[in-house]
Amino acid sequence: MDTSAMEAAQTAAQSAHGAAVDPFVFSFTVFVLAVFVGYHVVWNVTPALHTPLMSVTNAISSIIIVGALLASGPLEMNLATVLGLVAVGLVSVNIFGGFMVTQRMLAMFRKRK
Amino acid sequence: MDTSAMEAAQTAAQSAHGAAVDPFVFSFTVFVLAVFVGYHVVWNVTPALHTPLMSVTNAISSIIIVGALLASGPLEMNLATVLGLVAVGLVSVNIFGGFMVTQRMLAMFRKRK
Amino acid sequence: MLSANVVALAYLAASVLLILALKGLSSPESARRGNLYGMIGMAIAVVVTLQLETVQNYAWIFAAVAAGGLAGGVVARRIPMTHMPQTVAFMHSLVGLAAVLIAVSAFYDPQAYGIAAADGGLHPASRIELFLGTFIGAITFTASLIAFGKLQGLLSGKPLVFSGQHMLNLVLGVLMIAAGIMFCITQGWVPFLIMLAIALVLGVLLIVPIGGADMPVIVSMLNSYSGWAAAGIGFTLGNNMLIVAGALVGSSGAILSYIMCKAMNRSLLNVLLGGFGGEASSGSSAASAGDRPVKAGSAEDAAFLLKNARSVILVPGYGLAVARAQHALKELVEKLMDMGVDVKFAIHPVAGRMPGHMNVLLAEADVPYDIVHEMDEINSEFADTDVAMVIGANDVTNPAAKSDPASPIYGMPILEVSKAEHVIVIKRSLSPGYAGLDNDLFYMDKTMMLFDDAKKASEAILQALDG
Amino acid sequence: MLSANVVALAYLAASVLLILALKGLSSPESARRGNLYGMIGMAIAVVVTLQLETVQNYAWIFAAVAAGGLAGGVVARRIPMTHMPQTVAFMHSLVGLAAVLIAVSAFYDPQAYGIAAADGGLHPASRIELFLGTFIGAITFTASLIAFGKLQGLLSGKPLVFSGQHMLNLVLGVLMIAAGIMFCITQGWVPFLIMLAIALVLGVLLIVPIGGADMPVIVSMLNSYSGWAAAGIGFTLGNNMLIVAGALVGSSGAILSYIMCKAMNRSLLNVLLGGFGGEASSGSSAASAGDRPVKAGSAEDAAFLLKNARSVILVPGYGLAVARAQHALKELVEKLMDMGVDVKFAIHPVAGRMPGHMNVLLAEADVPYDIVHEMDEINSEFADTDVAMVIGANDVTNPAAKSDPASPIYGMPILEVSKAEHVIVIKRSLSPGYAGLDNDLFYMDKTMMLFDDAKKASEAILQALDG
Ligand SMILES: NC(=O)c1ccc[n+]([C@@H]2O[C@H](COP(=O)([O-])OP(=O)(O)OC[C@H]3O[C@@H](n4cnc5c(N)ncnc54)[C@H](OP(=O)(O)O)[C@@H]3O)[C@@H](O)[C@H]2O)c1
Ligand SMILES: NC(=O)c1ccc[n+]([C@@H]2O[C@H](COP(=O)([O-])OP(=O)(O)OC[C@H]3O[C@@H](n4cnc5c(N)ncnc54)[C@H](OP(=O)(O)O)[C@@H]3O)[C@@H](O)[C@H]2O)c1
Repeated sequence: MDTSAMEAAQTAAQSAHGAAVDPFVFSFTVFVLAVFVGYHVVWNVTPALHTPLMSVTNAISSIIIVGALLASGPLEMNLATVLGLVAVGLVSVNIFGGFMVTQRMLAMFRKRK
Repeated sequence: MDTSAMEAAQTAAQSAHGAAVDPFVFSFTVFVLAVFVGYHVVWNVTPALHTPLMSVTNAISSIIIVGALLASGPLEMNLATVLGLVAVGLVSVNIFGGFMVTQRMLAMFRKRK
Repeated sequence: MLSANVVALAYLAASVLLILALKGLSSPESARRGNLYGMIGMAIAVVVTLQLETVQNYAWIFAAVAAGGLAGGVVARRIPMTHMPQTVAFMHSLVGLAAVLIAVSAFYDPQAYGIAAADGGLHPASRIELFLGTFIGAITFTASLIAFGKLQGLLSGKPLVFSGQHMLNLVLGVLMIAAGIMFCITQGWVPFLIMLAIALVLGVLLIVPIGGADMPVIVSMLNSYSGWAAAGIGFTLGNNMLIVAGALVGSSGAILSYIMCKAMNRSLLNVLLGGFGGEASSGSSAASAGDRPVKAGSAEDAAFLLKNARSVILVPGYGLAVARAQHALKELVEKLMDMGVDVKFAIHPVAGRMPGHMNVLLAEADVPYDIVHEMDEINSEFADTDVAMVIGANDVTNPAAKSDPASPIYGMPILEVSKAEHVIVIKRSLSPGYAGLDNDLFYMDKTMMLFDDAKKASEAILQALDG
Repeated sequence: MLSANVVALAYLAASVLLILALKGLSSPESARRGNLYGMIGMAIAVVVTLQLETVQNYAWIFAAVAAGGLAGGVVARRIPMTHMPQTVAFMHSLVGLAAVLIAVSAFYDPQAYGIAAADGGLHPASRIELFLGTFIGAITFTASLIAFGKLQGLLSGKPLVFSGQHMLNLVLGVLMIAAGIMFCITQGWVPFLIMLAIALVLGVLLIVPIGGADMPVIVSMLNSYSGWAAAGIGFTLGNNMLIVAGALVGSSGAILSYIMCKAMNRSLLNVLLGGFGGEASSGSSAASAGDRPVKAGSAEDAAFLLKNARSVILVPGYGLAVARAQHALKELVEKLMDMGVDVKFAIHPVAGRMPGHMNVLLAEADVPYDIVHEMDEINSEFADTDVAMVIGANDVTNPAAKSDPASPIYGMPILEVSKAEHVIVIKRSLSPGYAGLDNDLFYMDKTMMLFDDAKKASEAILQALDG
């Protein structure tokens, strides 16, 4: 194999190998699989627990707290950090409220003694 | 922000951002999600179709033909290419055999006329 | 600071825990553990993010978390179960607003997210993501607020319909997208803020024509949106955990809206176009009801029927929630069980005003969930049942859904109450339910109407049984 | 050549199609479409790989695909449905061998895979992956071959047990791992080949103590392994499609083994340790059977019972497959249905010798699948049934599983045949089935034994009905 062929071989193999691929494609792969997982997991939820499902997904959507924390992270305060902090406060309502109300509801579901 | 702080910010943000992460971690993420998908999809298979499930997964495991094709790819023949070609032949038996026998089985499942 | 790999793996662990949280909901036994997993997952996500090197502003952050957490905790403890629909709507509005604030902040200082381009501006992809994130968040925010207002009774539940409404929305939508595109090109604050303002207004306008009773579908749909928005932020940050969590929430909201629409035999578009389900829509079909004879009875009559039955199926509906009758009903059920009557509950998938509404109310009143059955499980049992007692339910028992192809709910599955030997219906009047339809069940020979508030009626029957 | 992004997206599309292939199997209607998706997914995977720049050897590759494809096609067309277990085992051995060949080839020329380190050797991670891939592939190869031989009857189904067997396996396993570690360190051919040779031998040794009847569990387990091996190659190549497909196959095999073990009330370890399920294990409990009286009857007696029944449930088992009686049985069923008898099939999850075995045989004989019911659906109906007819089944009807805590199958769910008003059992003798146990069902008052081959008996009953 001459060198140019070898280089070509390297690139080609790499594309099967996943290097040189845009990070978006990775994210998208994860997204597609996660949608499959979400679809199946949610259809398996028993209808009796659909209300807790709504409140817990409410809490889970507060995962955007990651973004809010990054925004409010820098020590130097400016508009961005302030907005970030407000966002942290808002989603905290949701995280605590969502998980706790779910727990309160779930604690009510009891079998016959 | 002085420059060193800014650089630190960049790296830190990147690690939330996913750059600088080992490709293995990406593969592993995909793997974990795929196991969830597999678990749910297979449990949803109706027991009446468990035999076709076995034969179709047989065909699907032949996806390693991708490896076999890479091995047999180079024009210059050597031990590696020959083994690759044999592997291509073997999994081809499986791909054609697996999908076709599954199709044959599935074609038998009929509702009452 | 943890290495990038460890951070990514910790986020993966958190994603798995969030998946397990939803997986747990497949049965009441596993659900509590699942919820715990969810909390742990969220805690991991927060802690791992806090230790990143960019995140330094600890004092303020803890203050914000403490304030928000305290408020959330108080709400979670205090809220009555009958107020769940509006609580969920309210919480959604917070997520929507937070998403908007995050987007504005990211636009103001892209550095903090590591999404700054070399010139300190934004990459084109990030701009598009910001645009989408902002307007979805803004619409979620105001729309959820209005939904909250309607459900809480702060705003009228009546659909607000005016001519040219859909046209106006369309024009605003186009303007918003135009401003968004301008923003993507110029990165200017002006188009960004215009886009944001229009989105906030659109959230209100889109929701006003929709009746209060349709709000649960809307809330679920907004839930789905907020999930996709979270996934979008995940794409911006390249963070797989946000993508996974967002996809979970997105699927959940979408599936629940689908289930509700399906069970109401309506399309989502039909719900969105609005003008349905105002409390005042009782209208014509109800009026015609006055002419037909019904058999009314007293609590004593009901007690007599129940006492002599071997098997009883109870069918609760929205009226149970309105009357907060679940505790009184529970006592009645206990009394009957003590008397040796076989009592079961039959729950229609859309009884009440949100999915699983009745189950939560009954659980609150300590009704054991193994006597509470889903429609599919129990529908075949009505034929072998002595007495079916309907408490504040209406549409979910309407035989027109099976027999009358002209009925707007034709094709919706119903509880086959009319197959029981005797039927007792507790409601305050002959006025219709959510769908605004008359119900032939009330006029059947075997049906006895007990015109009363659900709670008062339950108490009266219990007293009659005692006496 | 397509860009790396397009290649990755095409592989993603293929992964989704493979997922949809399995998803389709949730019902017979969607299964055919699902299988088509699977084929398209595989085709995309192959075509996209073929157009990569390193893949040039078209003539030879097409020859190999054509040869293999032709052979596979012929097998797929010709194989009788009763031979499915061994066919699956045989195909597994091919995948195992292919995985070994790929690993050897990758070791010989890492360049072609783009996994070569700077010095032309292998990265440590790749070495470990190669080691794992090779030995899993090798064990899958020889173990599946032996399983094939036992199922096809080329080898004796009897477990081959000798003292020190587990010790020998353990020692070989340790040696294999040692050689593997040597290989990972030195990259030498010698330790690699030693490791490979031991793995091939181990595949044989691990399988010989396991009886022919346990082979389906083994085949499923090997299926699972081959899936994980494929995922492993995916990690080596950084190819997500291989990871997804491998995870699907891995889960599928694992779940099927779990279902089988669960339904037999045995642990996987118990199966692997072997010594169970030889055809000769009839032994003691069977011997004691001779003493108790049974009521034997003729085909005419059976025909009489069936003719006068309103409802009949048929319970097929392994004997149906042995006798290839499905077509004769189908004719009998048609006759009964024409006579106005309500006929249904009840299928135990592990009736026969592989999951879904009975369903495929009945489908082959054109029995409509809507009269074929799973155990959970139909078990409650036996009590209302006039005649339950058992055709070549045994263990799956054994009441000891419910009543006798000492029985080895205690706890396994069974078909509650004994609740029917009359029971007919067709088998050739009183000899036991797979689990080697006597069956109290045969000695009940309501049971009539029809000692005959399942096919001959079906034909005889049909004749008796006609005459
Ligand atoms: N669950 C969901 O997810 C969901 C979501 C959206 C829409 N929906 C819709 O909501 C409806 C639910 O059906 P449903 O049968 O539960 O309710 P419904 O059809 O809305 O009927 C409720 C009945 O309860 C009676 N009621 C009200 N207050 C009462 C009180 N204090 N005491 C006793 N009775 C009282 C009302 O009659 P009186 O005024 O005569 O007392 C009314 O007819 C369906 O049409 C469904 O499509 C459900
Ligand atoms: N399906 C699976 O996935 C799977 C996998 C592994 C193990 N197993 C095990 O296999 C067993 C399956 O139970 P099963 O009830 O289907 O079968 P079984 O318990 O093995 O009994 C089969 C019966 O069929 C009779 N038979 C054999 N050849 C016959 C013929 N030509 N005509 C009529 N009868 C004939 C035999 O009795 P005669 O010799 O007296 O005729 C035997 O008692 C279970 O123990 C299960 O755990 C199943």
